[in-house]
Amino acid sequence: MHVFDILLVGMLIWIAVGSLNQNRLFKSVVMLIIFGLFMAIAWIRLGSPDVALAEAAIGAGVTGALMLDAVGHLRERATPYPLGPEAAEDADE
Amino acid sequence: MSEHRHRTRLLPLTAAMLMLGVIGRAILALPTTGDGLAVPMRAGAEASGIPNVITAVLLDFRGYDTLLEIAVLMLATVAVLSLREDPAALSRRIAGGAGPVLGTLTRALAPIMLLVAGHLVLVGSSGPGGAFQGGAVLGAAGILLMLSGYARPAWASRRAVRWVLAVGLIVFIGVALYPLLSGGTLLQYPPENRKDLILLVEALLTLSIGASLVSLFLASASSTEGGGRR
Amino acid sequence: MTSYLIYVAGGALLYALGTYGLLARRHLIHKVISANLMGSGVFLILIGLGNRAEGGPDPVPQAMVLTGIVVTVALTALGLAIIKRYYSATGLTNLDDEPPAGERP
Amino acid sequence: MLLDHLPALLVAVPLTGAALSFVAGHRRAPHVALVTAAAIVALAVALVARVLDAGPFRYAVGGWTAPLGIDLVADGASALFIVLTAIVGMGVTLYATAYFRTDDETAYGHGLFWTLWLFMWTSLNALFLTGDVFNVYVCLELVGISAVTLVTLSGGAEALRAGARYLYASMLGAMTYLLGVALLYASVGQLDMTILADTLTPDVTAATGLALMIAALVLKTALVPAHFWLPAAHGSAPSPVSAALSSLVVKGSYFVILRLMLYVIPVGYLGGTDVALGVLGSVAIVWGSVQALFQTRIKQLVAYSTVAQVGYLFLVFPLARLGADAFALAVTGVLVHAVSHGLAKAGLFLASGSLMSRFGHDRIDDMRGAARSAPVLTLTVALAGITMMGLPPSGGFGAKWLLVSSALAGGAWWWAAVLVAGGLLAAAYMFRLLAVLLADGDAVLGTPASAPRTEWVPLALAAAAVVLVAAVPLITDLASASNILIRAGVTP
Repeated sequence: MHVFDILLVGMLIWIAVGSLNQNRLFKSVVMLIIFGLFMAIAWIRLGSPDVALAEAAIGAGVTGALMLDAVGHLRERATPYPLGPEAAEDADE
Repeated sequence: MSEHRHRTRLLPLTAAMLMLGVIGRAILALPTTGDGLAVPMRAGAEASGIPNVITAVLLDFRGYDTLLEIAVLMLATVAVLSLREDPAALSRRIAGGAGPVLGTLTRALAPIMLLVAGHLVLVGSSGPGGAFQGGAVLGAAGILLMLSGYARPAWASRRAVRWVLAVGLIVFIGVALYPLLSGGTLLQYPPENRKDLILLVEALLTLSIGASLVSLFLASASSTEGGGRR
Repeated sequence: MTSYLIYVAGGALLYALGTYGLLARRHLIHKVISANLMGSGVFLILIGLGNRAEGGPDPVPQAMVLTGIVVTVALTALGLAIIKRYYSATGLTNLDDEPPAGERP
Repeated sequence: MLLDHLPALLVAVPLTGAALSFVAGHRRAPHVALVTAAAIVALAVALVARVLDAGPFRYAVGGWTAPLGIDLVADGASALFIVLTAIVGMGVTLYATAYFRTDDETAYGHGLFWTLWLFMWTSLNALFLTGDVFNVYVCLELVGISAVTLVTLSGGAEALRAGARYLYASMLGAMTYLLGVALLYASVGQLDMTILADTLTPDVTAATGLALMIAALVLKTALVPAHFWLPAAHGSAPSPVSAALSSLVVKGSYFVILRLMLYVIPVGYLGGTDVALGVLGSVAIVWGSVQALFQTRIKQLVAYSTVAQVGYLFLVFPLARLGADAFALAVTGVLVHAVSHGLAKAGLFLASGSLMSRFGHDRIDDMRGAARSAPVLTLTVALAGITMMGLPPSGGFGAKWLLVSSALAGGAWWWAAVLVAGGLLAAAYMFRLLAVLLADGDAVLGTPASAPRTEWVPLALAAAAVVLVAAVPLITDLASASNILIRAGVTP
C-alpha cells in the first residue's frame, strides 16, 4: 500500500524539480499548477480533505491564474526592452 | 556567464543540503505517536456542538488567527493595487473573449464550482468544508468567470469598489468586537447560540474570502489583455 | 516505515529544493515558484507529523495549513505585482543586473 | 471595564482604521489615520498605566484560554514597545500628512500609504501582544507584506528592486519560521509561549524547531550577516516609511526573539546560541558603523547605522547569562536602548528626508551649509547623533551605562569594550555627517511650501531621545513588570 504513497511523493518531487529546472517560464508555471493538483491528492491521502479542497482551488487555481497573468505580462511587454539579456534568455518561446 | 552561475550555485546547494540534514535529524528523533492538541480540541468542538473540528479550530478556538488572515487578504489586495501603474485599476474590465476551450470549460465548470462552494459552507460544520475551503472554491470559480468573460466587474464607482473590498474585514471586526458590549472578550460568541453564530460567521467569511481572492486577481491582472489566457 | 514518514520526507526535500531555487534561480518568477514549493514542503511536514495522532489526523496543523495556504497566495500576488512593475520600469527580470541609472527617491 | 480589553482594542482599533482609510479615499484617508493614531496613543498610555498598576495580564481571545485558544499577553516589555510604536507612529503620521500631500492621484501607490501604514501598525501591536507562536507567523506576514509594499511606494526602479529583495528575504524567513513551529509543535504539542516555557524538556526536535524560528527572526531583524536586504530597503523607501522601518519594524521581530530567548527557552537549552548572537551583534556594531562611515548618500548612512544599532540589541543574550544582577541590568539596558534608538532613528530618518527634499538630492558631500538655511534639521541630526554616540544625558547614554554595568557585574569586560568601541564608531560617522552640514557653504535651498510645517516632528523625536535618561526609572519599572524578569525572579 505504501507503493502508491511513494509514487505520489516521487511524482511531487519530480514535478517540483521540473518546474524549477525549466527555462521556459510558461512550462514552469504549468508544472506548478500540476504540482498543486498532485498536492491535493496527497492531502486526501493524509486524511485532510479540507486542505485538499483549499489546495486545489487556491494552490493550483488562484496561484496558477496569477502566475499565468504575470508570465503573459512579461511576454507582452518584451519587445520594447531589447536591452535586457536576461529577459531574452528566459523569455518563453 | 556560465562560470558565474556555477560559482553562485555552491552556496545555495550547501544551504539546501544543510537544511535537509537538520530537518531529517529532527524528524527522525520524533516518537511515532504524538497527539499534539488533538484530544482537547476534539472535546472542545464536541462541547460546542460543531462536529467538524477544523471549523471549530478556525472559527472558534483560534478565530483570532482567522481575523488576522482576513486582514492579510485585504492587505494583499491593497498592496497589489498600490503597485498598479495606472489609477483605474479595479474599475476597468479585463478584456474578455475566452478561447473556445476555456469557454466550454467555464460553461461546464463554473456552475459546478458555485454549487460546490455553497455545499461546502452548508456541510462545513459537519463534513469536510467550511469558510476557507468554500471561499477558495468560490474565489476560483469567480476568477474563471472573469477570465472567460462571462462575468465582468462593471462597478459603478471607485468608492463602491473600495467598499466591496473592505466590507468583509469591517463586518468581521464588528462581529469580533460585538461580544465586548456584553462583557465577553474579543470574538467570544455567547454560549447559548454559539453554533448558529458560527454558521453565520462562516457564511459571511466564505463570501468574504471568495470576494477577496477574486479582487486579488482583478487587482493584479494585467490591463491591456485578458491576463492568464493562452 | 509508516506512511506519514514518506510525506514528511517528501516535505523536507521540497523545502530544501525551494531553498535552493530561491537562492540559486535568477529569474524573479522562478524565485516565487521556489517560495511556493518551500511552503508546500513545510505544509507537508506539518500535516504529515500531525498524522501521528491517534484517532485521526490532528486538526490543529490542518487549520494552520489552511491559514498558511491563504498567506502564501497573498505573498505570491504581491511578489508577482512587484515583478511586473519592476519589469515595466527596467525591462529586467532578475535582481543581479543593475537597473539603468534613474531617479533617486 | 474597557481597561480589561486594552490588548484587543490595540489590535482592533488600528485594523478598523486601516479598513476605513481605504474606504475613505486618498483625500480623507489622512484624517482617518490621524484620528486612529490619536486613539492608539491613548490606548497605549492606558496600557502602560494598567501594567504598572496591576502587573502583567493575559487576555483570552474568544474566551478560550491557551492551550485551546490564543492568549494575548500584556506585560511591561510589550507595553513599552507599544507605547514606543504609538509615539513614533504618531510622529510618522503627522510628518506624512505633509510628505505625501500631492495633487497627483497616482503618486505614492495611488494614495494607499495610509491604509498600508495602519495595517503595519496593527500588525506591530499584534506582534508585541501575542503569546502564541503560530499567531506570531500570521503577524510577521502582515508586517512583511505591509513593509515590503511601503518600500516600493515611490515606484522607482531602485525602490522596486529593494522591495523585491526584501520580499524574498521575508518569504525565506516566514517559511523557515513556520518550519520551526511545525517541528516544535510535533515535539511538544503546544503553541502558547508560557505553556511551552513550562513544558520544554531537552529534545533535539524541539531544539531544532526553536533554533530555526530564531534564525528566521534574526533574518527579519537584519542581524549581520543577514542584513543584506536592509540598507537598500530602508534607504530607498519614502522617508516616513524608512523611519517606521528602522525604528519599529526591526523591533517587531526582535521582540519575539527576546521573548523566546529569555522567557521561553531555558538556560543552556540551545547551547551557545546566547554567545553566538552576542558575537554577531558585536560584528554588526563594527561592520555597520564602518559601512556607515563610507556611505556617500545620506539615507544609506542612516540605514547602515541601523545595522550597527541592531547589534546592541543582541548583546543582551550573553549578558543575561552572567548572573541575576547582570540579567536585570542587561534587560533594562536593552529596553532603554530600543526606545532611545527608536526615537532617535525616526527623527534622523525624517530629518534626512527633509534635507533631501530641501537640497533636491541625497549626496552628503554636497550638503554644505545646511546649518545656516535649515537650522532645525541640522539640530535634529545633532541631537540624534548625541543619542547614537551615547553621550549624557541621552537615552543612548542610559542604555550604554546599564549594559556596561551589566557586563562589569558579570565580570565580562570584553562586552563592555564592544559597547565603548561602538560609541566611538558612531561618533565617527555622525561627526562626518555633521561636519558637512555645519561647514560653510552657499547652499541655496528650496523650501517646499509644506516642509517647515512638519520639521518640528523629527526635532521633537530626537529631543525626546536626548532627554530619555529622565524616563529610565519608568522603563525600569516596566522592565520589572515584564514576564522575562518576573519569571527569572530578579528585580532591577
